[in-house]
Amino acid sequence: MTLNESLPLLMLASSLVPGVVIFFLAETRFALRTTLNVAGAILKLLLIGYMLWGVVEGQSYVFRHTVLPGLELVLEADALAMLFVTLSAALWLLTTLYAVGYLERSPHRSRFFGFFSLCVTATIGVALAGNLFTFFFFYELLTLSTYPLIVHRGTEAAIRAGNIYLAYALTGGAVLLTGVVWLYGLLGEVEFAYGGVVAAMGPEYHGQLRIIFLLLIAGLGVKAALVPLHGWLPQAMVAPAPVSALLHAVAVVKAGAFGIVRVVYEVYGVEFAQSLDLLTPLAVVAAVTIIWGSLRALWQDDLKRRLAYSTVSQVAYIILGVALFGPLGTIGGVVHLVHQGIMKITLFFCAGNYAETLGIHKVTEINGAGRRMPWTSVAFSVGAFGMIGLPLTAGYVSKSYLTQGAEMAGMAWAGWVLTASGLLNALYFLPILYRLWFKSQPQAWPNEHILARGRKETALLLLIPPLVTAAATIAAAVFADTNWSPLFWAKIVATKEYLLE
Amino acid sequence: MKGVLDLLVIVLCLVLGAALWWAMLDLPSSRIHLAEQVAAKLDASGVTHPVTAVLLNFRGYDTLIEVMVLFVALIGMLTQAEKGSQWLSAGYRPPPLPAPPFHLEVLQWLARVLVPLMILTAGYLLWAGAHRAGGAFQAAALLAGAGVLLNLAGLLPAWTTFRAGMRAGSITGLLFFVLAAAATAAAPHGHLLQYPAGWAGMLILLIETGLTLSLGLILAGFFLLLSAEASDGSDTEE
Amino acid sequence: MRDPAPWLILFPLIWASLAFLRGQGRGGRLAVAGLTIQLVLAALLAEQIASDGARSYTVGGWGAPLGIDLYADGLAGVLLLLTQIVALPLVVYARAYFAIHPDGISYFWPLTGYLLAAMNALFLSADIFNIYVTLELLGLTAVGLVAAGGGAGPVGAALRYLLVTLLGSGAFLLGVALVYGTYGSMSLQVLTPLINADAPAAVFIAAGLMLVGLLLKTALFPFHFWLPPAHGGAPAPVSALLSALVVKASFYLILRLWLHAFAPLVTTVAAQLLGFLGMAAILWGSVMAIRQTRLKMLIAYSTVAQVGYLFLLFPLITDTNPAAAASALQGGVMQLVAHALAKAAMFAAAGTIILSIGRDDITRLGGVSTRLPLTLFTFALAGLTLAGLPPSGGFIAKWLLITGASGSDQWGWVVVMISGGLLSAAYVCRVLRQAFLSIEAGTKFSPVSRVLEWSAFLLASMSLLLGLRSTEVLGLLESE
Amino acid sequence: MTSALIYALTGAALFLIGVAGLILQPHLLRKIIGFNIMASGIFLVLVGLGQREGSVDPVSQAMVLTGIVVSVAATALALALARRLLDLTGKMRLPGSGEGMPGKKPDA
Repeated sequence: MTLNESLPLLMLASSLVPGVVIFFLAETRFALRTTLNVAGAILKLLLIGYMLWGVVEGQSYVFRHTVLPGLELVLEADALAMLFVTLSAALWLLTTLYAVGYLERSPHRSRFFGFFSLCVTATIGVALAGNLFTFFFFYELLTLSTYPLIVHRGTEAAIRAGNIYLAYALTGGAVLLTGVVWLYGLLGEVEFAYGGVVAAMGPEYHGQLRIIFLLLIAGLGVKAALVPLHGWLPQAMVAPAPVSALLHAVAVVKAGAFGIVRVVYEVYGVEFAQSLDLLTPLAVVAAVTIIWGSLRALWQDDLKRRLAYSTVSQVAYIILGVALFGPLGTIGGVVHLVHQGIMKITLFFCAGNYAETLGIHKVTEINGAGRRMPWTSVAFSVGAFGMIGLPLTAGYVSKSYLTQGAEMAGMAWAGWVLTASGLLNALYFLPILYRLWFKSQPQAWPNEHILARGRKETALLLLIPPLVTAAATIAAAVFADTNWSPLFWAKIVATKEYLLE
Repeated sequence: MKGVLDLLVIVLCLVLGAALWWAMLDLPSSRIHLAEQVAAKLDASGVTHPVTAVLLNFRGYDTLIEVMVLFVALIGMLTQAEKGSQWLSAGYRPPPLPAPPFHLEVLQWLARVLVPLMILTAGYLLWAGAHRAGGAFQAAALLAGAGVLLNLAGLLPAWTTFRAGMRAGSITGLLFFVLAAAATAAAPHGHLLQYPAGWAGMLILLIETGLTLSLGLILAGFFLLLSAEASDGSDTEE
Repeated sequence: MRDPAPWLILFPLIWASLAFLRGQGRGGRLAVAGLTIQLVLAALLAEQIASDGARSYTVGGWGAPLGIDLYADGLAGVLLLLTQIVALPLVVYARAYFAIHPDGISYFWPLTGYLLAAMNALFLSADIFNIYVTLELLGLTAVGLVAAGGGAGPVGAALRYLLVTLLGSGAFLLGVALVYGTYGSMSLQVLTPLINADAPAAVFIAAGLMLVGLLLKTALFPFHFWLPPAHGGAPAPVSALLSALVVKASFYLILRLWLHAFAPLVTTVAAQLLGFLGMAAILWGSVMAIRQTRLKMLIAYSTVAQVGYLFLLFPLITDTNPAAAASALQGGVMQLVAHALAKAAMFAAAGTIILSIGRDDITRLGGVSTRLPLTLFTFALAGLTLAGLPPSGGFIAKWLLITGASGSDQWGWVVVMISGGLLSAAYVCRVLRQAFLSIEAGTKFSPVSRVLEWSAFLLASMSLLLGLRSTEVLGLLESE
Repeated sequence: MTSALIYALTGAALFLIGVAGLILQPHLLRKIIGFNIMASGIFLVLVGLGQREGSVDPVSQAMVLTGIVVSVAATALALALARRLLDLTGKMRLPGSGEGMPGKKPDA
């Protein structure tokens, strides 16, 4: 096995091995566990750095393992995969640090971090999957490794949320499996390729291909929380904050959206999908999801629940971008995959900080928290501005590409949807910011766990991650034109998907 | 519901019966006549009686497994009998057996006369099996019958367990069979239960002797372990 | 050894007899040693089959039809290897189990030895009367193992099981009698061309009788009624052996007869009927599993459901295109292997839980996730295989079966398989859900030996790794 | 039709009588007797068909001997279990619903 073949495998191992070891560590081995976690995350980032450089240089990183005659597990690091991998790995490091601080002194940390690492492994697998079978393989693995994290607290509510999640995700998986097997039956092998692989099928198969597309999108739409398949996501907010971060930004929702990107671009091929009239319905579903999620977010008093509905809406931006025929829409959708992750994880980190530090869970309890926790609140504000799409934030970049994409695709109505959604975002985020900064503090916080000491408003490990991601939110916009921005990568991806090279 | 199911079973049985009769009456003559092959190979089998030849040589492997079936049934019974006092745990008392219609001493005298004769006959049957009807199973059945007779006459108490000696007795014959089979399989160019030329008759007699003793004990065990329940109460015959 | 085949039968017979000589509760070490040797032998045989193709062995040197032949092809090789692989961790588990729970042991060791001898003999047999004798040996040992548990429940279940198994082997033997009466031979090799050439009505009836007899023993719906009390009521190591292996033995015979000797008698209607019964088993078994209140009964009903999957392969291999049939057959065998490993692990894990908390009540499992994490993890991994989720062997099995179904345009079976997987996930989740709750007041977790936890975990992880190494299994299966 | 075939036909009838008894009779002893009738029927078929052309067939006779031994063993085990059940429950019946009632939830 050459180095280039083993690198994708090493990517998996850098989180799988620490995860497995952590399972068998005693609860008290705090230092070793944290070292393993962080070392794994850093190693993964180093590997990614090397591979990013390699991908730009035109190296190919492919690992193949024959599962059955004619059926292979393929791990391949292409541009799109690297984009997702980088996002996941970077956010994994931050989330791990955050989780170490967040779960301090709580029970079953070995179990938690073990599954946490498995979950990231599965996400990396989803990202690197080189064919539909491999994608499905890791996609289901992701479902299974997330379940123990959602039920982690062992309360009735957590277990109910876990079961709802599992019911949705497994049913989605079953639908997806049907589509995948069907497609394999038609093609023999469904390896991802720029421009798609099914276009060669004769017109007599077009009916079947439409049904398969529906099955695939429905299966993936569950994780991507497309309306009406989004029911599990708001329920799952009972999980600890690092898990919410994982669900909303790093792994689960992203895996669904990423899968839709792969299916549209690299299985069907965007032009073939357009010729089958599949993109417009997809755009309509995305648009409905965007509006519906935003509307529902308006009425939520629970902070994390509001953020969850916001995710429903924001992830659909990615789908909308995919469904807008034309490279600009693609760039907008793909780059939003990264931007939404960075922004939403900031918000969830902050929500976790409010809950952990002051016991704040509701929007109505947040009055004046800005003065008690200025740094957290700054980060939160940046995230919120990004979601609304204000200039100098990552959200602005993706939105502008999406809007242009809508015009180019001749779907001006999509532009209106985006504008409306921006307004709705402002409507449900600005009141929070107003309460944060301009309302006076209450007599006592609901449940103050961590007392302020000098300028330290909360534990350092809780504070640094949201500040880093908030900074990244701004950086992604300010340095959008450099060679290392997500936008640059999104452009590379779009170039390849439209076979413009 | 129960009635309907019962009726269904009966109807199915009748249909199957009709089908079986029809099929059997319509049977063509068979292509292969194993009896001829048995006769042709009888000389090489080491015995002269064809049924014994089939049982202990041509299809000796079936017999090997079959004696294991008997033995496993005995173990199954032992798992129950050796629960000891739990036999009557639920307080259930079987109704007392009716008194024998004749005086027990007569039965005992008869048993004392018959049992040696039965053992002798068993020996004869074992030896005769090589060339006419008879063999280990018949001999063992006779031995077990002797045990049953002794028990009924009150001369042999019922068994509640198999102690080490009885365990050894009941397994030795079978184990000898298994080891003989292993030896034939281990022999160079040998196959499982392929007796070396010239040794077949001798080996079969040895195996049958071992089987007779062990199977006698096992078959007797079938009766004597079961009869323990009935007499486990306050009966003085114990 | 040139020919491992007869030794696979002789070895367990010898160590079981020695274990009996040593008396009640003795012989655990003999079993572990004997099984280790058997595992090596099975691996050797599998190696020979893989390199040189199917092997025949003439018992007594006579040859069929006068004598009895042993025959080991790829399918037999897979099952022999599977049996020893599953049984070895289970006997290690059983030693630890009965060390804590000694009054249930009785003659567990000799019976297990005879059980394995019967299984190995059955897989190797190529003579229908000999198959009947091995079936009886298998049935009586299994009944003995269930009954050894004592108590009215297990004894009643054992007796019901005994009567069913006797009825089943009776039907089988009548079939044998009819076949022998028609052709004058019992050797499968001799019979195959004869049946191909001409099959009078009696042979069809015989095949039907044998099939029904074997279905009874395999516990296919609606003949499953005896299975849950027998498997659910026995001690955990016994449940594991029975559910993982014993029901597979009779299924193996159905498959073997269906594919070879009786292939000319097979009709599409019969295949579809078996498929429908399999579907009913999946649905009924799963729903009943979801409704159970006792952990081991849930697992036993899960066996009823999982057995149903095996029968879905018949409509897929009968009168369909060769590619779909090959895929379905591979899927069926993978399902058999994956289920054996997973179900053994699951019963073993349940046994550990029951030993530790002293009860079997699904609604009162709170705290298991914190006190017995490895055991719960084992249970969950086994559950993955049952639900057919990646990366387990069950997933590969389901993938192959679904490919077979879609390849032969029988989409109805796809729906059945996929919804069956979801139902399995539902009943596995019911257990996990309870286990994640906090400890109920008054529950005492007594410590259990690590051997119990790790041997079960080994089985579960094998069922998982099977998903990544299935080419080896399928390669062995394909050796003709 | 030879006389041997009459044995086989009788055997088939006995088999079915035995099967019906085994399934339908609730009393355990009768079930066990039903099993024995069934087994005898099979043996008659085996010998009868084997010798239906008039010649003596040692192979089918040997198989019947084997079958008889197996059925003796099974009967002994069944009797032992039945007696044990009688001792434990005071009834000569299978606990629960009885055979042929598929899927009835067995009592714990």
